[in-house]
Amino acid sequence: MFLPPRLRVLIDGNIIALLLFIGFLAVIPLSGHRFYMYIAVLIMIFGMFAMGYNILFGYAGLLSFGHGLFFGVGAYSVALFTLNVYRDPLVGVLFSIPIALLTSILVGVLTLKHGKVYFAILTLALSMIFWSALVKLRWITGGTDGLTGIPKRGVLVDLSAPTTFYYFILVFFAAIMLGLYALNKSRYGLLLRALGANEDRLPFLGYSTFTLRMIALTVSGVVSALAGSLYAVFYSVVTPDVAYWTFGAEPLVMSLIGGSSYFLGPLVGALIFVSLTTAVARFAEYWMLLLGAALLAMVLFFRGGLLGFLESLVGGLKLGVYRRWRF
Amino acid sequence: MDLTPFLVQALTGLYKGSLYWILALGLILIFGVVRVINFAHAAFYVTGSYIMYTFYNHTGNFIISLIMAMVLTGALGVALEVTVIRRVYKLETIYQLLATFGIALIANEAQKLIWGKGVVYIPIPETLKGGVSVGGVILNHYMTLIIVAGFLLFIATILFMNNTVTGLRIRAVWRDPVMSEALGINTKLTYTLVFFIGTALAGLGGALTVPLISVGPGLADYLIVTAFIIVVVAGLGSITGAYIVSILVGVFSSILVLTIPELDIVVLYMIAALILLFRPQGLFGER
Amino acid sequence: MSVDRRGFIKTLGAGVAGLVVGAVLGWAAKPSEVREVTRTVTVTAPAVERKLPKATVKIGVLGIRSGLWSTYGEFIEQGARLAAEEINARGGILGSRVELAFRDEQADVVKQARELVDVEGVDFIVGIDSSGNALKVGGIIDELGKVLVVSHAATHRLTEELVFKEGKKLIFRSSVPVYQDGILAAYIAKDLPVRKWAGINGDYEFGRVSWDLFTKTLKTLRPDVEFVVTQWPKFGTEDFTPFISALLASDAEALHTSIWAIELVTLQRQLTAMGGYKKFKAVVSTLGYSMDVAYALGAEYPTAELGTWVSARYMWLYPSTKINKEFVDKFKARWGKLPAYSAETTYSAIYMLKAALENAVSLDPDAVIKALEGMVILTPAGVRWIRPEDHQAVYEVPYGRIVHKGAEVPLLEDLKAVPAMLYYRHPPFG
Amino acid sequence: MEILRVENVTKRFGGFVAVNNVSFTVNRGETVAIIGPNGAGKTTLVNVITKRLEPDGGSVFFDGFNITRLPPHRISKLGLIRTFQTVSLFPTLTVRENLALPGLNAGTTSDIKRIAGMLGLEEYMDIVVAKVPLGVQKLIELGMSLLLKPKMLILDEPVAGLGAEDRLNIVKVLSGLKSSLNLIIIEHDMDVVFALVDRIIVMDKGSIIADGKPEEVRENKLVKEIYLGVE
Repeated sequence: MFLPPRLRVLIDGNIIALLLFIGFLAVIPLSGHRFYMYIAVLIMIFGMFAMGYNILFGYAGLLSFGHGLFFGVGAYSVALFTLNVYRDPLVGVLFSIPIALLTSILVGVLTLKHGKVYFAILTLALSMIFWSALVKLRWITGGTDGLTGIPKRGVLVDLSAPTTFYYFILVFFAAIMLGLYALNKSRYGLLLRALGANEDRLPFLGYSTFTLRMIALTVSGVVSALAGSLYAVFYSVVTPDVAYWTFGAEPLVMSLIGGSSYFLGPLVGALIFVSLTTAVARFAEYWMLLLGAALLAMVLFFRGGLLGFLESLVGGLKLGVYRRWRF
Repeated sequence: MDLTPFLVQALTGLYKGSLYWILALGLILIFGVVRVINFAHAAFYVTGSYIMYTFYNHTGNFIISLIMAMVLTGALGVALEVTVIRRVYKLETIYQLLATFGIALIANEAQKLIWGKGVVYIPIPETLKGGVSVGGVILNHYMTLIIVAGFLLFIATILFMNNTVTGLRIRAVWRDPVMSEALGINTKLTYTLVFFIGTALAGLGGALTVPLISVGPGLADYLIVTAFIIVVVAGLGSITGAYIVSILVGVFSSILVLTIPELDIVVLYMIAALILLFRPQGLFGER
Repeated sequence: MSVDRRGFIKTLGAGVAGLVVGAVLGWAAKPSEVREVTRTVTVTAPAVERKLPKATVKIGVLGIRSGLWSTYGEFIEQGARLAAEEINARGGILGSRVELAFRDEQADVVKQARELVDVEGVDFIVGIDSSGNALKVGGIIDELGKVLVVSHAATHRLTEELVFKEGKKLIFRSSVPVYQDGILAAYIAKDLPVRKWAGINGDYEFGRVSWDLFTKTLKTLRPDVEFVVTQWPKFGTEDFTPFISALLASDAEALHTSIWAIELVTLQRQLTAMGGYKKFKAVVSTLGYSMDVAYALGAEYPTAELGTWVSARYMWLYPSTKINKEFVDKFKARWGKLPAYSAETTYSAIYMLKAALENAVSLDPDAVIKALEGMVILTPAGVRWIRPEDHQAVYEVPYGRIVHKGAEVPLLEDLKAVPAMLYYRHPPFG
Repeated sequence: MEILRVENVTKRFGGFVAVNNVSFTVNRGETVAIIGPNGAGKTTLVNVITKRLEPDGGSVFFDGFNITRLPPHRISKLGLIRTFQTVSLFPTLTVRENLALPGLNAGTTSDIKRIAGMLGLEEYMDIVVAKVPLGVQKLIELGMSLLLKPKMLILDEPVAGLGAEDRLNIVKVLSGLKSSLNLIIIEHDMDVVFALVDRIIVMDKGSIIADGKPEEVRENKLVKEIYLGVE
């Protein structure tokens, strides 16, 4: 290729696949099929959530059971902001970013000082506090029933037309994906991967693991919260379910399905997860049975996720391998 | 100030705590020895309930049904250990979680196929129908039975672990599986045994509660969260700690219901989180 | 929210039309007369070439089909199937066959609703158990562009806010909302010789609103009452013992609860075991005669000294009309059990749609809405009037006192009915 | 002129005293070996100096700073760098990425090229570390440390587990470095030690039992008895 070396380093299979996927998403509305648009929006939102999650899990090697907290913080801050302060979805979504940043730092200060096992337990505990607060502080959060009426049409932007909303989400999706790709290619990307590979060694190279973990948690938390805030605008309803730990475990499952050691693994996982749950839910009654069987099959036979499986078929697939995660 | 209501709340809390304890004991044994966090524990619990219901409807005998529920649930646990769980021992924890979570989903649906979607329960045994009245609240004999059973189970577990060869073997594997294997302990067999004990305990818990709690598919999903919190707050690996914390959580949450009903679970989770922030290894755990 | 005395007078005034309807068609009317009326409803359209543009009318059915509450999805399915089978056996709707598509509302209800409309191509949606889910689907109903008849979810916000205030005209409801659990429960409570009430209701909107309406209405009707203790167990509580002992620690004489399904079964049994029925002289259990509960408790259904007063959104033994008797018999023959309330409300929802289609002779949503608004239709639960302003089906369901007569389920005595127009809230819902 | 001063450092594990009240000073330009039998406390001492372990008592000064309370990454930034007895690299990253990690703080691409050339790592650059031989991994470990531009480098058994050829290679590299930085080497291989160092500190049971020039230590009776004798 006739590219300057600096640029050539930036180009690999991931970015090509990503750009093709974004291009594909951009033409979906042309089909005029609203259900596919709906599924695509879900894939984008959960794709962001899972990719954000995997910064912590796949890169930095930290297992969080509390990512529902960040998603929920995003969703509730956009809800509370648009309903009480300024009625505009775009401003609301942007407002959720500083809130998520503060939350991430607070969570980091509380959880990152101890080991990995304690991180998993502490994030779970914090997210359960947040969840129970959402359930119990009814006068602010609406309790179990949540908050309704989050506007799609606001003072500044009007997203009420499905296609407009679709492209609104797509812009955020593309920006976040490209941002994460740039991070992946930057020195911080390398450091975060090193953190996951051998965190004990890094201090002796002059790096503070606490700072690096904090960076990973902040990026992860903000991206997850952004996904949550878009989700809230999408449904115009938000309930405490999004902060429950089972919801927070979904991006983990997605990352593993796609392959948590691959840059695009979580996105592929989100794609599969959303499609699979849509498909098996048609069997109305017993879709949970099928989901359980699928999970079991994955654990027993496809542990590298789909991308790992593909790589074992087609050796040397240059998708950027990270380490496999270990407790 | 009349303290009777608090006493009453404490007593009902004692009963709830004993229930948590039976669940937590199975969890902690399996986690400690087999080193698998068993997400399907709640599914075994409900299975125990259903088996109890079926046997009681056929035999009408409470004791026989209880034993059958324990043994059959344990047997199911062993069957699962041999076919699936054994294959995930060597894997990263996260895959173990997913595997047991998958099993839980399958089990919930299977229960729906076998026992239907309706609510089932059995009556409280005739001899235990009465109760002791404390400040206008009747502490049912059956609830007392569960408190006593929980305490006896605690004593029995401690005695078993400290005074029998099998108990010693289990403790050895708990401490150091590699060293135990080197010393000639059959760890594989120990794992299966512990899985049997753990799931049989879940079955016992499920069976014991059918006279008081109504059973439906996927019932214990909520109960299990509390049991997990107890195990973590107590510290992974402390049996005595798990008993104490179970009882404390039962009593404390019960008193919260009386005093600040608006915020009961928030306060409970806050305290759990605070404990973990300052002692991440749990109250009784070793770092 | 409050229902004061003046509000009642206004209510009475506003409800005159309804009362007239009730008087003419009322639940006591003889079956033959009533059938005549329904005929007049359906024959208003011209008789020439009355056919729908499609050979099949497809109806999407949403209900809870997984987890602890999956019985409720089953009830909805049973009612829907029975209605569709009957209609098809009699030649369908204007010659078009009725086809059903079922989805689990627990698997992301919005996704399921969209899939029903965009992929399955349904013409209508019925069902929905959870209030939260009803509000979620209601929120996007204009995008879906299909008529939705909710047949279980009880939140007043669906009809009062979404339909009446926000003008989402595609939403209808065939089942009685939370008025039954709050306002009517208070009418029952006012006649009981007790002063001090306790409450245990779910910590979610339905439970909160039930208790709120109950206390406010009862305070107006009986200023001497006191509400001494309230407990709010969260949704999915498997064990009520700490809540019960907290209730029993008070000096309350009677208990109000809108807890339902499996939770209610546990609540009743634990209440009995802990001496609740020695303490409380009366218990008002707003969904106590839901069939899953009646079957599960059976002969053990506890009865308080002054009665365990129960209701539901339809009860198989009321009214004693021919159409209801036939429905109960057919239902039992088809499913082997007495019909649960959401089976009837879904069954009637489909008959409401049938009547509307026969009137409109079109699948166009606007035409169907027009035909549904103000419709008066005889259903197993009695005469339903679809109130045009909020699209709420107005009909009455009584409360009754649990008695044991050795039947397969406990029976009810002292049925107390209050005219629907009296205890439903009315536009503009001040 | 001193660069490192260790004062009365003690480290206990439960009841076991691994390092017992150890004090010594290293001057600029000195190359020092710490020897002693297994379990003598050598690695623990290094771990305490670099703060991989918290000391139970005593202080450590490096380049004029009291580093006793500093976290490990700050100590590294001061230029006190160490390697590990069992290779501690980033196994899923390539050799190039491993070498780039220190560079993000101190070095540049040309540094990496130079060091890789010096250590003969060029042919491995794009291979994942987990897949290169142990000898090469030891070299990478060394290369990584050098890229941090250390003022002092503590090497914990740099040639343990290596074949003769690899040993020779590393000794060659190390003797080339002697002039430009302070080295502390923990090593069992006496040939390596005598080939490289100006001074030997002998430890046993957590204490220093001898400290001096190689020839002096070689003649020390106590040392012969408990250490060289055992060998």
